[in-house]
Amino acid sequence: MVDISTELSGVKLDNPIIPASGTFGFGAEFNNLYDINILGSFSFKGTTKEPRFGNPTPRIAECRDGMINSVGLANPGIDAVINEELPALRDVFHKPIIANISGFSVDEYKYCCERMNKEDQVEILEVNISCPNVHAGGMAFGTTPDAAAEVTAAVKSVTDKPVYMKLSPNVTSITDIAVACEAAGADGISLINTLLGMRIDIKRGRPVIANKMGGFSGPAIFPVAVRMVYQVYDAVNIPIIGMGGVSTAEDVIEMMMAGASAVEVGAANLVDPFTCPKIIERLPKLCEELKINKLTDIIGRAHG
Amino acid sequence: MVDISTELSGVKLDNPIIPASGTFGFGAEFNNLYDINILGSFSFKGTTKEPRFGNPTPRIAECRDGMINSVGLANPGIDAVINEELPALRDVFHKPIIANISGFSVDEYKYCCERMNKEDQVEILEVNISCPNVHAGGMAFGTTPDAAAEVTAAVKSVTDKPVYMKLSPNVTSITDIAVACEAAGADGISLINTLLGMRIDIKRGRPVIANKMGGFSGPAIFPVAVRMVYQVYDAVNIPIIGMGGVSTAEDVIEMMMAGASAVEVGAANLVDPFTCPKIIERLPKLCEELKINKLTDIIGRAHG
Amino acid sequence: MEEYIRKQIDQELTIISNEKIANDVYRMSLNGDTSLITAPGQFINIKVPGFYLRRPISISDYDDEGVTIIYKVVGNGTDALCRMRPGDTLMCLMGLGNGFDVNACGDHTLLVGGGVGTPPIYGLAKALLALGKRVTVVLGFGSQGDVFYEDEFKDLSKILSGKDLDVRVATVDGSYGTKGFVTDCLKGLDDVTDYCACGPIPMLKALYGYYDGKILGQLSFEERMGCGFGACVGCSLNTKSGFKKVCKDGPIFWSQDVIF
Amino acid sequence: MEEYIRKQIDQELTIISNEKIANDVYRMSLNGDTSLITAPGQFINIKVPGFYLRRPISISDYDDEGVTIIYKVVGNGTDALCRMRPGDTLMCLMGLGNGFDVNACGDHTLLVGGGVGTPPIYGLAKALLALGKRVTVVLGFGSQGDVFYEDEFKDLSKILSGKDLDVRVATVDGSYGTKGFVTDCLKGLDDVTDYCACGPIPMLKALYGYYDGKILGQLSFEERMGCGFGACVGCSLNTKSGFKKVCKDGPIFWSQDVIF
Repeated sequence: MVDISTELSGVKLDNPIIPASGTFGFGAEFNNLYDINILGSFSFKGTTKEPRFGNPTPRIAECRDGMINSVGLANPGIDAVINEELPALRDVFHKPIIANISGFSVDEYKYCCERMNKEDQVEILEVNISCPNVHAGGMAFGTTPDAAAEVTAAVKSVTDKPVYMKLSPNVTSITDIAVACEAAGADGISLINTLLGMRIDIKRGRPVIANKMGGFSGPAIFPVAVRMVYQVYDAVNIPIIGMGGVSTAEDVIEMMMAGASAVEVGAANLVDPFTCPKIIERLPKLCEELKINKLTDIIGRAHG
Repeated sequence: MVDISTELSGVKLDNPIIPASGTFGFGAEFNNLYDINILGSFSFKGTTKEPRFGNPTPRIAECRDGMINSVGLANPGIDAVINEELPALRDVFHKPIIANISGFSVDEYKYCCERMNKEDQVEILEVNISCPNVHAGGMAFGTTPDAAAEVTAAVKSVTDKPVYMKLSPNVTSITDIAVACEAAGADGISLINTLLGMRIDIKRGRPVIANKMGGFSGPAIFPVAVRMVYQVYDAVNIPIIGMGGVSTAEDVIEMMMAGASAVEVGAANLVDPFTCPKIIERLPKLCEELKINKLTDIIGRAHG
Repeated sequence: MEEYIRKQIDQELTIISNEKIANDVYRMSLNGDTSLITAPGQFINIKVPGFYLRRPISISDYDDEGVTIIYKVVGNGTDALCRMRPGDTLMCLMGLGNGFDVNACGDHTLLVGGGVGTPPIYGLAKALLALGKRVTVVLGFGSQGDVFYEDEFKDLSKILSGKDLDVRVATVDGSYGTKGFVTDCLKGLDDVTDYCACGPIPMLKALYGYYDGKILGQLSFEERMGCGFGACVGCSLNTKSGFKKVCKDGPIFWSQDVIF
Repeated sequence: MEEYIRKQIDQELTIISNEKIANDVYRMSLNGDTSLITAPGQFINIKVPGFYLRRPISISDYDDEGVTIIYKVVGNGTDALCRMRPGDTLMCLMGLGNGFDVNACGDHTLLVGGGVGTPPIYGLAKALLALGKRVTVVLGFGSQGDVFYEDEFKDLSKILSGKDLDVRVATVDGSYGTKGFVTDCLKGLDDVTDYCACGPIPMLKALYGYYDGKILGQLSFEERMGCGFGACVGCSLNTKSGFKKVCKDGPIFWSQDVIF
């Protein structure tokens, strides 16, 4: 019997599969389709202090083996999330929840993390300092070690829950940012967020999406994600949630061998809403084929 | 009759299609397959002062819609290139040649560019400051504006041919690097080189390629390339050679609308050796469909 | 895996026919499980082999055996779709969106289709006629070569109620029917109680302006979608009652909710 | 486009059969233009639908009508290949690599195949026997379930020369033939003039050591390839006569050139 459970900073997960923030809403749509309690955890829609419509539409573009979104942190705001979404979720979901938090100032990050700290079912805070969609927003924090450390230290001061900093891949040195977050007290690192990408509609001669550029995700970016998880595993001593184009059980194994303790599944949920159940079903069988008895044994194995 | 000719710093090209350095050798293999004089130009295998075997094998890995290479600047060295490859090429190729130069020190860049300056058929120097494959090599120059500018100024001092700096996409701000190159005298910018990527063989639990990481190319990276060409077009006033996953005539149009004056085709040559002839054949028809009379009219069109 | 699954919306459908019916416009009939379709105006989200995102296409007609869709070739994905052949299969997310509320329709509903907004209007007309309701159909196209389904609408009338259905067609260039827009075809329809429309935003806006709040309409919107089932929030619409997801809260919105 | 094209190496082949012949090992016959194949030991580079890079597979046998390849399922690409069916088509770059030099073979050539290195040895044996040359065949496999083509080699002899061909088989675990490696099967072969081998590097190295420069060999190498026709320099080999491309200068190298 293969043991596919894992752990993030003391939080036990039945399996490493976590739908990524922004691809799973607050769970309701997917809970109509399957019992979401089969998941290891899930990271809910990136939440900000105020409600946000997000960027103008169109805000989706297709790519070869991927997509670009410029949703721009559309969310109902932290009041509605705490008062409406989390109670509804509590009724149907009995596994640990990861709260994904975004902000446009250090104070806003602090405010939201302090509020989330009081929510019992939230076991991990995932702090997004990398969303490339908002002009005045997240991008800046994730692109320098100092700003990343400042956000980390600020949110750590207001919560006793584990804090995972979610990093942008659009940087020269991902390890510099990760090391700065660790030094500032981060309990873990989530990576990668989307690559900044763009498509042009050649019939119109204009960018496909209204905001011109957006976050590029999907299987196309997987090799970049594996590389960065591998590099960060070498650079820090805190756990990593790996993500970026993961679509199959094989991808999950590859990401864990690179150094991830758990794995988020993003864009794949959108094109096949049953991606996560399929991976969870396949994972024990794949482990048997690969002679893996305990999944956590393979974390970082490729560093050999 | 559609005019698909274009121009790079006064060098006229019959069409914008240029096989990218490292995917076309010195032309001989492809000249056996088709008359390479149909090309706009081509950028030959990255040349260094000394002959190089490159990195240990295996040095190729497959990705979804792309590949990773860690060839590591394998080349016969500048003496053999000048004494053997270029004379052989001269016999069969009568279009402008782009000399792709790599180096491990500013002096080595200077040395190679000075030598190439004397080669008549070489009309443009493409200076690679971005190859991510060599531990001690190119990477460093392409990742800071100062180092990029230093190489630019050095090679400009020894040649009167147009100098195109080939940039790495593995940076926080591609525009900072491009602007520094322009300020240091670059005549044009080539981008993007490969993204740094990695794959792990889950059966062995080890990186697929001997050197662990390598340069990720192919259609998967196209949206990142389009984004960076678009950004750099806004930031500089010198011509851009756009590249990164270009495989079809539609991709060429998209790259030019983003801001490219000509387009390099890389990995696609490896999986379909007839990619460039197919694009050149299709391009005038596609222009007609899109009501484009003169291809240069669309350069940067997406900036509106 | 069955024990976790609550609603298997991803169904394999088999292509029965796929034929051109107007300029760049194709009709495809597919066989398969249609039990998740609950109302006209819903759509299916099709995985076209070789493309990452699915293609949302509105349902024109359906019965227990399968669905009919009508789509326009607008890019590589729909181009690949039009090259598929009978016997090929497609994975489709079934029964997406809210659909038109047929029970909310009044005594004489104006049904308006613009271009490839026409197909869901066909299914809606069929449903309303089956309920014994009176409808008038107005279709708008660019030019004669773009026109489709005028005869199919007329045939509906014969089959379902035995008397002629009033079907009016406008073309922008006047090459067929009334020259102009759908709003140029509304003469003599003073007893219309409400309207249902699917087509380009300018058409919806013109209708909204024409009726100026005097009667209510159900308007079907289009937007570039990521998932089609409410997960990605890619296709948002700001309405008078808040931010809505076109794919899940819509694609049909009440006219008094829409901000033009 | 024809006027630019000098050598159309990218040919469409049609699968005639695709059958399992040993553990994870399949034989596929393909119909198509084989005019670019010039020697045994060459390979074709196959575009498997859904995969970016082609799969280089050595040619086991060919005639004017088509080629036979034998391949092992080692990953997703070859797994997809083994699921393809008669009638399906594959784009293949034809006639790649140098192949074995049959004219350089002596009076009694030892032919050695290790695992899926065996297929090109079959084509080579056929070519040498057709030239009236004497050969002895030694095949090495892991275990009994991995063994293939022993009978096909024996049949070659009957067809071509009417007398028995000496075919020896070793398995590492001893479950079939001689227990051990190919080098454990060389007794009584003192008059061998030269050898040709394809298989894992340790096998090639063992043969090289066994003959210790006394006789020369043609050794076929494998390496992960990008293009298969010499463009990308992905599959380099450092030899005594310089850096070589396995795909273009090889895959066959003379033993005295190889650096082990």
